[in-house]
Amino acid sequence: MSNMNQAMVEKYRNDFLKEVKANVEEGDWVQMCMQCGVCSGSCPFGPYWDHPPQELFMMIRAGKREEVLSSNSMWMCTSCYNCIARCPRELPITHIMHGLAHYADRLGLAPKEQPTRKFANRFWDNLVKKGRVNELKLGVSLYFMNGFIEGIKTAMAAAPLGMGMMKAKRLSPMEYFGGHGVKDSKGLDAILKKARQIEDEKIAKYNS
Amino acid sequence: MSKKEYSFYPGCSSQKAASASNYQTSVNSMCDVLDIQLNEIPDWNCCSASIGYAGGGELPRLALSARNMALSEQAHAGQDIVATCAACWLATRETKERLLHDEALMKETNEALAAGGLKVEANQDIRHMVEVLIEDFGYDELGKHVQKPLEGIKIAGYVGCQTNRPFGIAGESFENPKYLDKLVETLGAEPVENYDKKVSCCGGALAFSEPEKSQALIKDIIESAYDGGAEMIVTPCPVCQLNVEAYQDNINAKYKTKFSMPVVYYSQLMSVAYGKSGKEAGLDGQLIAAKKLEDIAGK
Amino acid sequence: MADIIATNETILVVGGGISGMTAALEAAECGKQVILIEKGPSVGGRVSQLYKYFPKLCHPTCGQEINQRRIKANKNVRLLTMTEVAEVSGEAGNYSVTLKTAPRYVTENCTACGDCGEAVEAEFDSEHNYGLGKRKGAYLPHQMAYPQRYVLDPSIIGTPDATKAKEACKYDAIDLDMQEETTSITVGAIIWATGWRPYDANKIQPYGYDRFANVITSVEFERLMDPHGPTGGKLLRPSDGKEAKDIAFIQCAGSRDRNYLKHCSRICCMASLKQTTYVREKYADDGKATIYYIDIRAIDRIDDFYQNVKADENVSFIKSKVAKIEEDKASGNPVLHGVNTEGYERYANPHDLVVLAVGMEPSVASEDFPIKVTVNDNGFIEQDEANGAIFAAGCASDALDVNRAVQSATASALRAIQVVNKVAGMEG
Amino acid sequence: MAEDIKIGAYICQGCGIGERVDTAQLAQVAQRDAKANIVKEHPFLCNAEGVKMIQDDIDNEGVNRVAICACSRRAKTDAFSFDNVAITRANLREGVIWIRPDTDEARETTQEMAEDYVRMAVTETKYMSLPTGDEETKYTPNLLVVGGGVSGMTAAIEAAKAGYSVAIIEKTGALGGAAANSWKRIPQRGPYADPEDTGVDALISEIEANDKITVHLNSTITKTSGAPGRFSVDITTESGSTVTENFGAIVQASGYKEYDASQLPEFGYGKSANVVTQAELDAMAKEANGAPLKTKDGKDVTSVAFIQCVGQRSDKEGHLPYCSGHCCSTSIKQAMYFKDANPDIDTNVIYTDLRTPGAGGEDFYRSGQRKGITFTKGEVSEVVESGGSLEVKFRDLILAEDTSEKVDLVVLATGQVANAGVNIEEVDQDEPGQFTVNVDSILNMDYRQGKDLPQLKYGFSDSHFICFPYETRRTGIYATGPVRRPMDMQQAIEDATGAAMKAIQAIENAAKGRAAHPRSGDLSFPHFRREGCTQCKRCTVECPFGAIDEDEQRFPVFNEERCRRCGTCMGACPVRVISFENYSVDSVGQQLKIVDIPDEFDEKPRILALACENDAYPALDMAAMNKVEYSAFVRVIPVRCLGSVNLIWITDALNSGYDGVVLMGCQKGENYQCHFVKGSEIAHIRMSKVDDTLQSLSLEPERVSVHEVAITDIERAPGIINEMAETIEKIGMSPFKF
Repeated sequence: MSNMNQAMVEKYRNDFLKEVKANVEEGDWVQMCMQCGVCSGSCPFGPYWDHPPQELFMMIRAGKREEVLSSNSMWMCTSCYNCIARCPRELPITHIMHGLAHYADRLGLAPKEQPTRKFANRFWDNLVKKGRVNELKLGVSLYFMNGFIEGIKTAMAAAPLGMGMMKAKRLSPMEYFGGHGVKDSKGLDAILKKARQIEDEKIAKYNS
Repeated sequence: MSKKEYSFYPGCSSQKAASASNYQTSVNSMCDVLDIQLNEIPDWNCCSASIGYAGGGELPRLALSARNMALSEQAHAGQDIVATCAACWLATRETKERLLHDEALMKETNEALAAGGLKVEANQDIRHMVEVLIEDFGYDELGKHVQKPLEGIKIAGYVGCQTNRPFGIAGESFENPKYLDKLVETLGAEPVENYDKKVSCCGGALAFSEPEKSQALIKDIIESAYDGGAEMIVTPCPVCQLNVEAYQDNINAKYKTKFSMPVVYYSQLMSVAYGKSGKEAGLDGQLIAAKKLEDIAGK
Repeated sequence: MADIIATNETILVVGGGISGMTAALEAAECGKQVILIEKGPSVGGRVSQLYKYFPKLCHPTCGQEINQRRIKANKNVRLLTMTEVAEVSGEAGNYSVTLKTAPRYVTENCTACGDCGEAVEAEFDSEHNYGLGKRKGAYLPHQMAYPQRYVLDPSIIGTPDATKAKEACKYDAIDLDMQEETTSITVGAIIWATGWRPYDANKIQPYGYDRFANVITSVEFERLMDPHGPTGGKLLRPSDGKEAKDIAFIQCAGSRDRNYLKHCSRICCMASLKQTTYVREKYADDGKATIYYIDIRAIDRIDDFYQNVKADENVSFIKSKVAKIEEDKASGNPVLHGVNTEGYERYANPHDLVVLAVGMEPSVASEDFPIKVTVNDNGFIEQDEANGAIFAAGCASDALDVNRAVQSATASALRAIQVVNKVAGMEG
Repeated sequence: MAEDIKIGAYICQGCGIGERVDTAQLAQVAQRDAKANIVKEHPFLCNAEGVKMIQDDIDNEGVNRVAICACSRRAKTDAFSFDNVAITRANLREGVIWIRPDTDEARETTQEMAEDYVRMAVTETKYMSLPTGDEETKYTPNLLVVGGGVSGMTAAIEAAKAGYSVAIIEKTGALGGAAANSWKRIPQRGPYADPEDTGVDALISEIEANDKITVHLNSTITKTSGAPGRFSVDITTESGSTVTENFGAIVQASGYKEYDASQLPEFGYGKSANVVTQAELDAMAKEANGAPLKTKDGKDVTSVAFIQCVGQRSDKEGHLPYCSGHCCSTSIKQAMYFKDANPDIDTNVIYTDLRTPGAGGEDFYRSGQRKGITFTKGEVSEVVESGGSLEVKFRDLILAEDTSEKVDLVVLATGQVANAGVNIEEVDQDEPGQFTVNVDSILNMDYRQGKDLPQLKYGFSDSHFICFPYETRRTGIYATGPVRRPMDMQQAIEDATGAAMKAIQAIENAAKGRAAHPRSGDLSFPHFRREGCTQCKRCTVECPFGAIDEDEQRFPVFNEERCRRCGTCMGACPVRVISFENYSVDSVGQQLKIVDIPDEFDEKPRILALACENDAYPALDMAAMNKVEYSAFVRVIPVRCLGSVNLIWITDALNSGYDGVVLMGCQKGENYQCHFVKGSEIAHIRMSKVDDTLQSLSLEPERVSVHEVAITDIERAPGIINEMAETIEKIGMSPFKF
């Protein structure tokens, strides 16, 4: 039996579905999909998905682990909730997409250069620093997330917008040096740390 | 009507010098007229919005909102939590529903909160400001305070996503919610009937990471408003507001359009109609000046 | 209604659609005394609003004619129209039932000559045509209406139209003083055949039934085919009266969906397959039909109908729950957006007309039954000992096609007979 | 019929009749031409006073034939319903004034039309008598149920509950049928989440405890003769002993067998022991009695594939063209056997359309998904054994790729094949007077037309009618359960209850000599004049219900209780020796003869229209309601069925100077609409022979036309009449005017 054939045979085991059910946020719901496709048709970024949600669910059932987890697709979710609102089977698709993206990222399988992956991570990093988002720092880190030269270009292109925002007092350069934050950042840190710890304990050892 | 008090969750973008600070200004003015007292949740934190997932994952993300709820329960027991930001409202409300729906999750969340000395029961209603206006006041009541009807302005009610789905405003449909139109009418302005992009997505947070794809969506939203004869767009969501207002230059450059469509918050319309000044209505925070509103406010 | 004779050997049948008529007739033709009540002014129910049945493509009026003849010929059946059950109490073999009869304002003297209809002026949405056409304030519900007797719309009472109707009648058949009547009867068993109603398409917001003229329901589509229906039997679309040659059928519009009806309504796949033949009937090779579906449920022997439709080159099938409909403002064409899940293909398809295959909802909401019966999550009455001698027939019991509804009605007639025979002491 | 005929003719002036026609003239015609004994006009015949006037004449004047000259026979039936008299109707409203223009020019022809209808109605009363019913029928409250499966047991229990005695004949040694080999059944009550007990044991105990039900095990039927109310059935045991019992009606619940999966080598059935059918899987589960299911080589099952639509919904040679309806839910049920025992067992259902209809079906599907059963939209091409397990090769229709999965066990959803006995259209009949037992037959009927129920399609003995699922072609014998149509147990239970209902109704009606559906309650039945019969067999062959047998001399033997009173035999008889009391060669023939035929040069042709009373006649009525006009030259006579039209009526009409004859019947062919099965078709065939008659009279063939008319043909039916009028205008009047 060729490797290829062996792979095809192996993938139709249900293992990946079980992995998703165990480890992905709201992953239990994947099995409830009936392949109507209303989610795929409802997505505002639909045309940019290599594999729309309903197809991802089928791929999960078909055990296409690599293809799913390294996919660019779920990073296309804009969190518009159209899919959830319309899904006839009550699947929390937005959350499953977020869950898959997060899981893929944790496993290191998500595409490294995926811009939303980078942005989303920076957003998180930004907010946990002080407990509140620092829009300026987030913006700056965003501009430079593709490297220094790219960042300068992006920043230059966005400069008029930044200036406009500052003029409208909706962006302050002072934010870069301090800005808003929670007072009890120690408590918040402890909470997040604990939460992360609980979650880590739950993750099965599928990361191979 | 007597004073109404709510436990208030302003959210990051409403802070001073943040992207929706003008929203907050107008909300304050509006509340002043309606005799609403907003009690800010002490030491609230970011909800992580809908983009925090990549770094945050499930439980840490829920813990963020749970912490806010816990703080609110402590400080403002018996009050509903009110948010003005769609993402804040959604993240908090989702957290509440998940915690109530899933005992194990509630337990884990409290385990995490305990590390910060907190405990959550998720016993307060989580409401968007628009819900408060419609349900606790009603259009008739809101209309009573109008001093300067917004006559002669045609406004497209852009509801967007997260104030609309998955929860939405009671009695409204996901596909064609009419509350902004009704509000616009209440204030004396003219709504754009059948504004067909009223619930289309603006790209949300992906406006940053996928600007071209998002701006294509935003272009349709603005174009459709122009098609409907709108002179202005009104929205209940800071992300919608920023995305639709801020990228018009980029869109004009790319698509050779000549968009210059003011995008305001419902609270700004209300503040002006209630007789507040342009500054009180946060109109100085517009990137694209809402001239017609300024004119009315200036009268 | 003082002349109604009913005893605890009488069977009450509630609902005069095909299930109720069947249950009543099967029992009556077995020698049992039956009271058949119908809320509307004539019997026939939903099937009288259909153009053809699947899979035979025969006309429901044919069976209707036979059933009406059976009623006319059978003295064991007492038919009361415009009548509803107000209250029920008691137990198997001995129920006290209060009936409420709304005034028809037209007596048995009516010869259906039609003079009153011509005399009155006000027009109302025609119930028979699901509001697609108009009817007068004095009207015969439809061609096949039985009793063949006119009825006055209650809203014309007290208006000049009422007087006009009365004056036009040569047979003293109009009684404007008629009042609602209440009748108490005793019966031994009750057959509940209250049927179904089409799911309210306004609730299916992504499809814009409330916003787009050229999005209609499957039941309305049936009315377009009626030669005496709102379009004179032509497939014309509502917005501009243009011939609708390219028609989309959306399956599970309101069914199999937690947002609407959770259950599968069973009939809609076959109904749409049938309706594709209407397109062919009207436009031959110029007509085009597209069915958007999740699963085609052409169950049992009649799967061959599906195979035949599939073989028609002008009918296409797309496995997809349509995500949303937008209207192309220039042409008035509804544009369907979605993804064909067989191989992932995104579409934005314009059609002349969209037909929503709307689901089947029980007519009586579970909280509205006059006596406690076991109703399942989907709103249908279940067979349960606890129901005593109250038996569901037809679509009150499940989402059923006509054939199965009649089967169910026939079965319910036996269940009722078992009770009244027991009362009569026949069983020992 | 010794009583004197006394005809009352009552002419209504209401609904505009009085204004549009000269009713005094009509009264005169009734009296003078048609010889009515009492003739009365009334301004409003259907009101209480008018009805009383008629009733008084019946009570006091001895009127026993009533001709109501008013509206259509379909209207005002409540008012014009008089007991113990024969009633006819002259359709002056829908048939005359509503289809004619109210103009001075039309007045004369409208009047003529009305006069003819009055003549015809009065004449018809002369040739009909009140049917008395068959006095020799019996009341036999005893039901035979053939088959001891769920359908049969249900029918028996339900009929017994209504007070009837029942005998069940079961071929095998035990009750239970196919369901007895099942472990559990698809749920029949909310929440439709889990498989439930089959209920078979409960049914069996109920039968054992019921003294109204007797059971014949290891028995078959070796002969069925008689008719409803008096079936005589030979019940023969395996050992060969036979008893004969009498029954009032029969329910045939002979069930199904599973499609033979060995005809499908591509699925590995027969090659690997671990490829089983659904029935075999259920048997395995029953045997395991809750213990984990093992492969045939004794290993624990870790993965199962369910392949749907195996050999079904397929036009391949030898496959079943239909869907068996239950298999999707059955596979879900069976996958639950595994999942409920051990959620780690992989169960995948490979389907093309998942069919779980109705209130419970979708709940059950969701429950299956919740339990972790996976569903793959795919088409399986092959199952092969490979390395100790089975490889299922298929095309994944969603991911659009050819792929495969390895499993321990494959379950094939093969279809239901009806146990319908012999196909009477393919098996030669016994010679009259002889009877041989056919071992393949279920009922072994000694009917002239064959030993079993006629099959409708794909071997199922179903009704052809949507509105009337129990409209059987053998009166008093009702097929139920999967022999009638593929179905699951819940439907079979409902169906069997319905069949039991029809069977007891047949018993009650037979006892009173009443017809079964669709002419239910009709007491008339064919009277036959043996001395005139030429033993041509047309009536015995053409009877749609197999009601007529042949004796050894090949004379027809009528079985009244089997008869559905359609009159096909009457139409078939070349020597006109068959008639009904109220519907005969004369009752129609004399009507058409009394029509006034104007002189050829009057330019007033006459057209005879014979219209099926179920479809064409109502269509003409509704045309009238819509004021659709048609020719004043037509005279319409409703007939029970086009099959009852005797050629002599056509010949008589042509001979007496009619210029054209139009026959309007139901749709024929595969989707026939005729409730007497082939009436319309037979009429078409018979009329094709009318050409000879036309030729011998030197008449143009266009003068006779036959049409299929639907009840909705409100424009078309009048159009057909008008076309004939135009044709006559073109080809000229008939020369046969007297």
